[in-house]
Amino acid sequence: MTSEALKTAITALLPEAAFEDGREWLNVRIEAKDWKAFAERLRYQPGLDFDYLFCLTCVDWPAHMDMVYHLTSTVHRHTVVVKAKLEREDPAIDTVCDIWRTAEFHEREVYDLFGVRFNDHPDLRRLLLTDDWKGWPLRKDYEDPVNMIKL
Amino acid sequence: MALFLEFVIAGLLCIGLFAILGLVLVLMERKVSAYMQIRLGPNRVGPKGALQTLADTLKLLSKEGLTPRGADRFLFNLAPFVAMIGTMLLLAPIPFAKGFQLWDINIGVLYISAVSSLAVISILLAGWASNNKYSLLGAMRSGAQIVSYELSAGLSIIAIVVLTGSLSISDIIASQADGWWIFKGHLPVWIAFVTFIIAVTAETNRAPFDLAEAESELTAGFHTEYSGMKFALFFLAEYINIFIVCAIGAILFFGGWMPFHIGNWEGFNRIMDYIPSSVWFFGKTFFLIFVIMWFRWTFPRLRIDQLLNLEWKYLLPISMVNVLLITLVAILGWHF
Amino acid sequence: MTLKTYFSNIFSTIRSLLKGMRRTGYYFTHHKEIITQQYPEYKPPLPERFRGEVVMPHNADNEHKCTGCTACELACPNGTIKIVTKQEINAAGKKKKALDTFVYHLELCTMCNLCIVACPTDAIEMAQSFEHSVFDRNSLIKTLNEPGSKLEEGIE
Amino acid sequence: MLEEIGKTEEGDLIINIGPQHPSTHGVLHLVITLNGETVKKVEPHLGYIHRSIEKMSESLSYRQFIYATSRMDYLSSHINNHGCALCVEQGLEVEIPERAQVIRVLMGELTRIASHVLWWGALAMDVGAITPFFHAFRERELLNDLMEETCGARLTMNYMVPGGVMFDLHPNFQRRVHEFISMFKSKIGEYDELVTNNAIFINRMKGVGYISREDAISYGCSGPVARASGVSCDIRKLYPYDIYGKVQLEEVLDDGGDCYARYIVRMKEMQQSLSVIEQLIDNIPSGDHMAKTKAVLKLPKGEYYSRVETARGEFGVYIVSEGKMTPYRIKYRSPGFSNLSAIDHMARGQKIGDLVAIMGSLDLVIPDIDR
Repeated sequence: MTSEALKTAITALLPEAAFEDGREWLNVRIEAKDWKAFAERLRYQPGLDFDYLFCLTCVDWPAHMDMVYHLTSTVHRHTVVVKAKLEREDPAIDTVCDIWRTAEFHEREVYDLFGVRFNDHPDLRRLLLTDDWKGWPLRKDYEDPVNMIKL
Repeated sequence: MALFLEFVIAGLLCIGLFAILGLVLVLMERKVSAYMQIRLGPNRVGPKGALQTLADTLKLLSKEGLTPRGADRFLFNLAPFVAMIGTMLLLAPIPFAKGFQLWDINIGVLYISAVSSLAVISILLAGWASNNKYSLLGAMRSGAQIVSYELSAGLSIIAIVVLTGSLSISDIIASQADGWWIFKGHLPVWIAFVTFIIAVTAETNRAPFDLAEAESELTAGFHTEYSGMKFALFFLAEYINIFIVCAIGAILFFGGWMPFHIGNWEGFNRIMDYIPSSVWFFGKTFFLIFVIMWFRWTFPRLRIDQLLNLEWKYLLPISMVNVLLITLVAILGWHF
Repeated sequence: MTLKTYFSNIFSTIRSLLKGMRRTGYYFTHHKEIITQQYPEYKPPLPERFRGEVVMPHNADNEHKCTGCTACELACPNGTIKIVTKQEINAAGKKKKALDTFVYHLELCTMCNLCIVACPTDAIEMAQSFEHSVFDRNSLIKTLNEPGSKLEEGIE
Repeated sequence: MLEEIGKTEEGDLIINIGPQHPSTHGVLHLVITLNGETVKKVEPHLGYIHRSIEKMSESLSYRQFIYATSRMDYLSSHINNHGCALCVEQGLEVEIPERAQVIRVLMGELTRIASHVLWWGALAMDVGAITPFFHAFRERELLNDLMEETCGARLTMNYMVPGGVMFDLHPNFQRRVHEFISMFKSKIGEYDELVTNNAIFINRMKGVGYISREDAISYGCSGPVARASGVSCDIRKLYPYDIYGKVQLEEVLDDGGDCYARYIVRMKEMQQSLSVIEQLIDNIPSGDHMAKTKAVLKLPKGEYYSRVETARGEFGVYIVSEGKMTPYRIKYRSPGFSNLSAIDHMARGQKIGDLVAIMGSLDLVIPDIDR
């Protein structure tokens, strides 16, 4: 599917979805509360079949946080980037690890480094850092005088 | 008094032989593996690295022997000695040269198969007493493995016993004066020999059957927690065990110290006789040891279920049929 | 499993195993295939591009080419290089910035070559030495310009 | 079915495989639940060498951050650097000279062979054959030597920079690659004799660690792991970068889904890489090895994503730029991370020995997973 066709298909799915100009791929901005239902449609709706979640990450902006999901379809070879805006105070979004199994680890990593809570995640613990680590290192305001060396 | 002195001397010689054999075999293993792996192997200590294992022994002697907390102290410390004593007992009926045998017992073969099964007790003790899960798993694997492989090892020994008609080791060697069993016995003896080699490789926990240690799965298996001299005893016992099973293989199939004779070639036979019988014995034994080392440095390890499959589905049925064949050969006198 | 497949299994297994043994046996008997290099006695020649440490070449008159422009300091991702400059009065009587000390932290260096690429006057280069281990961490902090050295003529 | 196996009960043996264990190739920590010899559950614990390269990169310039990616997947450091360079070039919109493109692809394929050769030896060692490991190093050393001659380093290259490559090829390069090709072709038969055709090895690999096509996609597997389950995912083929679009390259697919399929896919991939090298080595165009770039690189405000095929799978670089000298956020999508997440699925119901074989067949490089 081309970007234009994807745009119409996604608008039909979720009229509130806003589109940003992506360089290579179609960027869709949605509300965090719509994510779970939207993801299910993206995955299972014939013609869309976004079955491959190849990148899941978060970006910390001064005023908010963005969850970024890179999805592609191994059937139709089209790609879409979905972004959801979160509050910086207590960010939370629904998990998608029952739709794409790879999300389980990626979401744990995002929780570990950004502190985003994933609702209904089966095993939301720190993944890379130790269990008693304080703070969320990849946030911009994170300070760690012991482990960060200022050059 | 004289008898007591004799005991002491024989005992000291045995221990001396143990130490020397251990050093030589470990060096041999390291050199063989190095050449197969296109490396040089130990080459710094002594001429061409000959003293490397001596240096390693000194290191092991000077290391602290740790006993992990929570281990059964008595059994933990007992296990390496059980391993050592088991192997030492096996040395008694082995003839190193013509007329050079500590104890010519008339049930020598039976004695060997009985005592060699003691080895598994030390492994089980070590695995259980270490209070370590890797050790326990290794010990359990080893138990299953040794108990199964003893069957086909025993059956292939029986093949030769049937041909000879005697359990005494000196009789078995004497029966090969006109030719070794491997040449006289046709195909059935060949089959018995192959099963024997496979079974004893498994019984001594050597690769590709080293599941009790399996360093890529269980780090070091039953001796994970051992260090220093206690570890060295296990290590030594393993190598002496290899030497003993290979010696038995040489006795049963290659005529022990018996020189190589061809029918009625008088001149040739006399030249062969001129080579000392101990050279014959050690030559054959070390050849078999080399073969077992060759296995280790070539093959990947089997999985535990494949290991048991190999024994119960292949080796055991084949060797049972083979014993039948051998009996037929012996009764009809088809061997030379 | 028929009897035929049972036996053909055994034979094909043994054949494949013997093939492997032939290969290791070949290497056991052919010692000239050994590839071990005995390190302290034999040191293989290193290619001229090998990146071992940063050095500053000096010519016979104890002159280097570093102008103290700090391009390398900025290019370094790890803060390996610290350049201290001084004010100097040149022949024409003009005040000019010049290199005082070029401090190089070998313990922080990752040999990424970015400083060499950044240098506009080719004052520093990579050396082929690689045996850097020392007992005292402080001896890894090096001053690259020799004492009493000065800038080569004609380098701006 | 797998859910059922995963149910734990009292009396299960819980064992730590790692962080220091001979077969985890680094500091991976797996907590496994056993019922006798059978694995019920595998739970990876990561982060023993987490260095937060992503956070570090946020304070480094666009030229500087690339060096750190060599230290992630150190066995395909060229390809990691390549991915980062491509991502920066996307933003700079520079045209890369063809010579540089060819050099990059050549280096990438040589790296892939070097990585797969090491994996071959390590896998054989995991299943208990130690000798192949040393034989593998014989070939890998040749590759390291010829890379050292051109790039100046053996492992952490930092050779690919935004705009091209750091140096031109060494004059000896072509000759030595030819030597390597003829040497490697004469030795690859030994690989089959020692390992591929070995009956014990085949038994250890066949039917072990099965993952279906659907699961491989769902777990985000990529590279040889996914291709062994029949997922077509070779970035070089699907989204060609540099001159991959112009070379003859076959995507190796297998539908076995088990360890043996993964083994065969990697063995065939080495042949494919060899053929790409043979196509290019005599046709390196002359010209510049680097495009002219500004002294200080600044990416226009926006987001950039580039992906390359490393020896382990799809490596993605996601850069968010605010138009400053340093990236605002960098995310590395490492192939090992997603491949590892499938290990629980693959190992359930298998034996401990199989778990080791599965780890070997996934070709895990721990710094790549922890970053």
